[in-house]
Amino acid sequence: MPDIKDYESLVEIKWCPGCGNFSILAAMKKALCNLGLAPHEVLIISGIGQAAKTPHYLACNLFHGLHGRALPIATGAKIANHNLTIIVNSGDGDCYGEGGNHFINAIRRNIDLTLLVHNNKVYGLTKGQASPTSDLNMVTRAQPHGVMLEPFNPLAVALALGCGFVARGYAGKPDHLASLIEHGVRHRGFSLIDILQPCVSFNHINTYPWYNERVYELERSGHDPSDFNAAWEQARKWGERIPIGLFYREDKPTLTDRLHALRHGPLVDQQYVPERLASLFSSL
Amino acid sequence: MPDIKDYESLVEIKWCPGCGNFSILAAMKKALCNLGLAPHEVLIISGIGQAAKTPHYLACNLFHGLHGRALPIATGAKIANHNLTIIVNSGDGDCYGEGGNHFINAIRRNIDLTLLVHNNKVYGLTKGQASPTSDLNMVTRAQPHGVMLEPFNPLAVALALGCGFVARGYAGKPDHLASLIEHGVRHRGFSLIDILQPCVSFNHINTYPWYNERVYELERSGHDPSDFNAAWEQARKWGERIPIGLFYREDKPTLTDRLHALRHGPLVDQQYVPERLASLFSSL
Amino acid sequence: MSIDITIKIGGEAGQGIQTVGQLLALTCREAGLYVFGINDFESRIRGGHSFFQLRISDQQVRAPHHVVNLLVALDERTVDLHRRQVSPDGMIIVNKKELCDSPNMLAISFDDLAAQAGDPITANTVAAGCVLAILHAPFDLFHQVLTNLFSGKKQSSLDVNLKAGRLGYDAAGDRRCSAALPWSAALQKKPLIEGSQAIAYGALAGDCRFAAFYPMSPATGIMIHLAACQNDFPLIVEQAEDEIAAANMIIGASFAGVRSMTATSGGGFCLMTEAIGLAGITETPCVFINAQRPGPATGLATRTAQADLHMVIRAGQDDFPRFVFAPGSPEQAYAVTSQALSLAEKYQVPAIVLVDQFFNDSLYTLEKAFLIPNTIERFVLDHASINNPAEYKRYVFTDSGISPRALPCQGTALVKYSGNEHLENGHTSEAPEIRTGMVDKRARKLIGMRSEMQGPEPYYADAETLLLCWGSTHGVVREAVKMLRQDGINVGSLHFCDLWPFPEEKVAPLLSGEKRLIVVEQNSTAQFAQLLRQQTGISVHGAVLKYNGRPLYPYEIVNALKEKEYSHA
Amino acid sequence: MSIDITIKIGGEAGQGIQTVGQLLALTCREAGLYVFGINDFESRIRGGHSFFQLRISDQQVRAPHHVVNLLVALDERTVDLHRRQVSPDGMIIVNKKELCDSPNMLAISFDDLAAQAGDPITANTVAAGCVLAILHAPFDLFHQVLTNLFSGKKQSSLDVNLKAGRLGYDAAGDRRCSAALPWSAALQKKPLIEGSQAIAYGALAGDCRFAAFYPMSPATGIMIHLAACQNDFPLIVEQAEDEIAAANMIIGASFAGVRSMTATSGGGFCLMTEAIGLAGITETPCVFINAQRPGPATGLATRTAQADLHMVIRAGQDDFPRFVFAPGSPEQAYAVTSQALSLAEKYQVPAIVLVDQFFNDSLYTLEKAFLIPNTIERFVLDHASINNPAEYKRYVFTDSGISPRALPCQGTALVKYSGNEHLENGHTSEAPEIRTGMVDKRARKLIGMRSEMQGPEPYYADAETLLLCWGSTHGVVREAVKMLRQDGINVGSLHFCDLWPFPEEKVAPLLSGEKRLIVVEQNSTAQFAQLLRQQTGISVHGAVLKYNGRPLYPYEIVNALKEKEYSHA
Ligand SMILES: Cc1ncc(C[n+]2csc(CCOP(=O)(O)OP(=O)(O)O)c2C)c(N)n1
Ligand SMILES: Cc1ncc(C[n+]2csc(CCOP(=O)(O)OP(=O)(O)O)c2C)c(N)n1
Ligand code: SF4
Ligand code: SF4
Ligand SMILES: [Mg+2]
Ligand SMILES: [Mg+2]
Repeated sequence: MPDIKDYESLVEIKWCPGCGNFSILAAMKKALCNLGLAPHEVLIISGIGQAAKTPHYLACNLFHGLHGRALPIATGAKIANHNLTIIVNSGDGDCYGEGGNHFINAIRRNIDLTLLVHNNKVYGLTKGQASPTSDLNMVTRAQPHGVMLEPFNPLAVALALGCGFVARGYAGKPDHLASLIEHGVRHRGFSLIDILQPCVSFNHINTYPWYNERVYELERSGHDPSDFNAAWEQARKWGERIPIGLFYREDKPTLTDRLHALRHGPLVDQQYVPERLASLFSSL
Repeated sequence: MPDIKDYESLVEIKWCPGCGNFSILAAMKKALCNLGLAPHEVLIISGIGQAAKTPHYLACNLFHGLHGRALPIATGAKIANHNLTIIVNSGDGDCYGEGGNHFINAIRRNIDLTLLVHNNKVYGLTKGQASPTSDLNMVTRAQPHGVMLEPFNPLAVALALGCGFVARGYAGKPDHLASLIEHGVRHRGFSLIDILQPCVSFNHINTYPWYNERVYELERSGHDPSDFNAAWEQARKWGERIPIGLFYREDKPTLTDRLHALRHGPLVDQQYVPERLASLFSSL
Repeated sequence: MSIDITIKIGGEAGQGIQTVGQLLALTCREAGLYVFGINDFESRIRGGHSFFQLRISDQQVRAPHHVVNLLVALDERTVDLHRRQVSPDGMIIVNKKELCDSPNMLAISFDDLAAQAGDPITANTVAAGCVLAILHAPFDLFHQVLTNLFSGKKQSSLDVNLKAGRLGYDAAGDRRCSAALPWSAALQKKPLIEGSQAIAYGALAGDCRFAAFYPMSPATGIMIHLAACQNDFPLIVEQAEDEIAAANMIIGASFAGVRSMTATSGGGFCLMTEAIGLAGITETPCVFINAQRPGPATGLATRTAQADLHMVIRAGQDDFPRFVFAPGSPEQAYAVTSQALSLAEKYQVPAIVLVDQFFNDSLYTLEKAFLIPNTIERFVLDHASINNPAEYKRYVFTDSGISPRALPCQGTALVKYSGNEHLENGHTSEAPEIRTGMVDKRARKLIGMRSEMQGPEPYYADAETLLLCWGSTHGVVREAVKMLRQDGINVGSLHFCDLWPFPEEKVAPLLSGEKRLIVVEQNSTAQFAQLLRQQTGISVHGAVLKYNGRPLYPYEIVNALKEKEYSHA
Repeated sequence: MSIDITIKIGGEAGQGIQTVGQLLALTCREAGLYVFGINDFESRIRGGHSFFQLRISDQQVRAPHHVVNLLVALDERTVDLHRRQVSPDGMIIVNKKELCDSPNMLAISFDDLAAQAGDPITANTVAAGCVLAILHAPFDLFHQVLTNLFSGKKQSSLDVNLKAGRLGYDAAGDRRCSAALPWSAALQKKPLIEGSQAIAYGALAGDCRFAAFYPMSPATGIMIHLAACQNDFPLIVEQAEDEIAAANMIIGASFAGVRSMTATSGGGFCLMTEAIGLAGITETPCVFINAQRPGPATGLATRTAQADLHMVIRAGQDDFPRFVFAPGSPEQAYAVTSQALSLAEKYQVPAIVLVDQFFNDSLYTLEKAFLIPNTIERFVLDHASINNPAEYKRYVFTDSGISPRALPCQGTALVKYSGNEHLENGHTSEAPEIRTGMVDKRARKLIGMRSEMQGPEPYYADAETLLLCWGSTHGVVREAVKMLRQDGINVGSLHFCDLWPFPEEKVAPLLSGEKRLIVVEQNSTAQFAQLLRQQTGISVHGAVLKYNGRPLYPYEIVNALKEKEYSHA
């Protein structure tokens, strides 16, 4: 059984003191330990942003790629070796902004990985512009007249796309979050965990106190995660009361379940057989 | 009152005989006439694909741009001159595939235009690969083992994104479609009209007879387009019975309503005033 | 060249022009003849005008010919558009009597005969049969082709096609074209292959296991050919939501340990450029095929060009090593694609292969089957051989610039890739000396990489005038050189396949002396001439440039050289 | 240079280093002094290490200096990292007694004094006050600066800041730095401006009305400066969902009639390249600012580089005309941005402006306010002047290559743009002669475009050795030339701003004769040297290259020249 200490990284953490990312990191470590995974059995893939720095801050295999493109990297890696346990750390800008099209299609592929979106409702690393999830009318230096776009509701969109694991965590409830992550990793298929993450430097609206007043756990409110309609109803709630927890769960075949060539084992482990080319060429 | 003849174009139409696009084109012309718009008052913007050839086939101002990018072109044009009446012709690949991220964000902006997606559930112009709306298991030369991705449901996603005009037309019902287009153009805000369009060359599943057996008009089934929940329920229907018509309609401020600088009229009509720079520089 | 016949089959898209061409080509294959076919079509699915042009010879042919010996017109427009190219002793077959207005025309209603055979769909078989008769081919050979084609299918399909073929064959009566081809069943049939297919097979020979793509002409064919191999190879071909996803997917797959590639055309390549930089800085091997077409933007979707040379060399911000190849034949495309996968892995860099619509959509006869590698040399570090896994550093500084590359989750060593500038261990660093160190480390690979590059392929390279070409025009330029030399003009050529890192030392000696250098390119600004001057300081004296989207013909080069109708580059 | 003082303020991100620097710069402005400030920071929001380095002089300064006269350390790390750069007669102010270990150090607890003043947030005001005292500045000037700064704000804020400033000022006691600056209230204050601000204002002077962007360092500042102007100008700044959207939005806006632009950095620029081609073939004017940083991929997000030169010249498949400019000063950036908008419109082409982190994030004193154009010359066709609107053709063939451009829905003429190759009327065409015609039409613009290009700016251009530079290093290279000449070395420089179409005829004459040519660039492969050879055949003799992400200093060039420590390019 691995220990939290095994997940220690010596890299200096470059987040602001008080940032919600710290508890997400802690929750990840806890979940990984509970899952009995050793660091070398875990692959963490990220885009670019504050959230995307996460894999450097725990022991793991990692690919820290481009802004917005973590999911395609993860998709390629999973197809190449479907034995990999992949977690993706992304930000609201990274995943729902620049990476919006990949978010849609990773869900459509039902590629088996766990997506953690550190949703601070702001572009943190680039100093506080609005993100797709920023509240309407939020004023920033880039949006001096306030945000004019309807906020992106990742849970509702994920449900509309047929996502089989739709959850919301909150950095202020790291144990609850750890358990969601654990379930997400266990779930065979694409698992979305959108995480409410206070950004102490740039988001002065959606703060810890603001969330603390509002969040409630679906697990304690009799919600049935196999009930799609109930999930949809909960997913559309935002404001005075904000639900967190597992909204929806459904088992479906994953992309790697469906791919024919993987029936013989992971692509990376299969053999090159020159005779196959010979028989192909004989038909020319 | 303009006449259908005014909308005639001398350009040779490059669609296959029997293609569903012909009735979409006819419906557009009819709707524009009914709206009392002359060709020079209409701007049609398209991406790349069979659908995107449409603007050449009627008289209008047009911008035929890049695959997937019609909506950002339209957004820029509308901001520059919000008096423009803009229609976008796009394909399911163009709009929901390559352009997926712009689809999301044009809805979030509630930019005032009418989007017609010629949804033939296939990549027509590139010869029949699966599109985001292709049915699961559909076999093509690019998908010899069948489509493995969950089909994209544009109406459900649009509803999840808060779209204020969500409709589905059918090329087999051009009058019904014309009326939807008319309403779409009249609607202040982003209007999505997904159009079921048989592709006689590459889609041998979703054919005219297939649709004729299945479609029913919401207008005739007591559906209330102001009822969001009912819209959601209808939007998730697909298979034995397929609803067409106006699913949902809601008025909300558009992006150009919200933009401060447009209070003084269209950007394109405003004046350059050197004194403004002088006063800006005086603060340095 | 003893025998050299060109047949052009024209008509609307959807009329099955390519099927006719395919049947003819297969019959030639049966007889051990060489063919070269080009495909011309519009960006539409039905209607309009398209043609397939097949050149047949008893020697290897690798260029289209501008004189048509036999024109098969499936519609009137074909007659109008192409009759002027028909040689004085050539013939025109039309499908309607009304179109016949000269003695060299023969009217045969393919549709009627097809109906007579029992299935209107066999009109193309009728047409092929008719052409073969005119070409003096014995029906036996065609019979054999049809039998092969329909083996495993319903007997009735074969029967109706045999009947249709025969009807067409007989309909030719005693009309024969002047040159007789040496038709006799060959002992060894030479393989027939499309350009795009050669690339797909090269990918398999390079052990490519993952290909991601977004459809785009003229690259799609490569992926369609690959997709068809998914049953028999450890291979997955994934259609991505866009080119950005495709590019990043192949990087992810390569990171996880399988060789991977993508194929696209210019506009899609643009969208991949950021990812190419990611492959560069993360040192992830992967192969990008750019099948060129005229641009910018959508340009001419189904036409040909060679105008992305500089773009692919410079794609992605900042400097990082990459390979760029531009093969000139199916053999070279096969070898280079396979080699690109291998070299990309060896040097842990992106490799780009430049082809174009002309190459991808052309049909070639191969002298012999492609060579099949017995084994694949992998350039991957086995975790078992890592002494101290806890100390493993993905980007350790080395003299060669190449750091041993372990795969993630295959052992206890942690494997860390980063697209930010990084330390040897893969963690982000902004330290100035690390930055310089890593840029230099990556750049050091260029020494080894350059040593892998072949110089240009010479052809009468000691001639006074040298034609410099690259990519798909290899065969066209060679034929032009032959023609010019036959006319007593002292000309030779150099064909460049390995373009980046540019092999200066192998190039400069070939260009020294009092030579007249003329580039032959399918772009409007003589891109190769610019590259050559940039890398060697050598200026060329002229440029034969064709950029109307159509393939280059040998005679165009010959004329340009004779008339000195080339622009000063 | 009579007075030349460099102050470096270092500490963690979030400690307000820039505020201290800003207060000092404003006080210098009050006294009519010149400043030049550079910003060094990591890709993080809090912690780590960053600094602001302000050079103050009584003459124009446009380069950073490597010797620090006064180091203000807001943390211990600053002392460790920078004390070696402090001049023998320099001073170090630290914020903790414990850090004092040498006589040139002075410990002042800014926090304590701020608390004493009544608000911990005023620590930066304390620090500025202290520095100003040491620099011999009269408190009056600082008083004035604070008063201006807090005008319109709460009186209590002003009061507490004044108190804090005074406490800091007094805390310096009698410690003074050796060189006295000529402090006296200036009659005419010279404007202070950031590089990114100069671009934003240039955009306004070019009548830019629409800017779309996706945040990316170091380009975001330009858009933030523009966004702040939305109340006072007919201007909309839209944050797009990605760079692809931003690029296409500005094309759409320009098509509809307003001048438009975007700004990004390398990775974002990659994503825009397909759209640049769209602007090229649709002939839609628009301006792309690429603020360079080290790459590839994410590289070093907050550092500087000049390594995208070839990429921007070649971005987008196939050939099409474009402008590329790389200004060397805020004055030039202002003029060039405005001009880019105008020339883009005149020639209906995309224009690219290359800047970098060093330029964008630096603080400059201007000699005088920027020139303001009285009117904007538009290059748009009025519908009223179209004789036969039904016959209007967007892409009519002309000698200049420029076709009169009407705006959509502004009259009865139909305006049709296409990213496919097209006829004069904008409808798609695949005809070969149309293709050649349209490529040639677009290429003809290059004649006019080239005539607009300025040759390089010479500085002792008849010297034996010429330093060739481009973009932001203008001031740095000039200062190096001055220093070298003072040491009796016969050197001059040429600064290139107008880079594409490359003004060969204006360049070649300046480089002829027996000159030693050395490029000075912030990239690892001497990109400009490559471009020069490509365009003129001229090879340079050496290259001073710095690519560690940090700004170039004059002394580095001087040393390289003296020690001949430059690579052979
Ligand atoms: C192609 C590209 N565009 C833009 C950027 C600049 N960029 C870096 S991080 C970021 C946004 C970060 O926001 P988010 O994803 O919400 O992460 P956070 O920092 O808030 O955790 C942006 C726009 C980039 N690196 N690459
Ligand atoms: C960047 C880019 N990628 C790919 C293409 C090739 N392409 C042209 S049309 C098309 C798909 C067309 O499908 P859809 O949008 O559904 O339109 P349809 O032809 O079915 O109407 C593609 C992939 C392109 N032109 N540009
Ligand atoms: S800027 Fe916000 S998200 Fe980023 S580290 Fe700081 S608090 Fe966290
Ligand atoms: S391919 Fe399909 S969509 Fe395209 S024109 Fe033909 S029938 Fe219509
Ligand atoms: Mg965020
Ligand atoms: Mg389609």
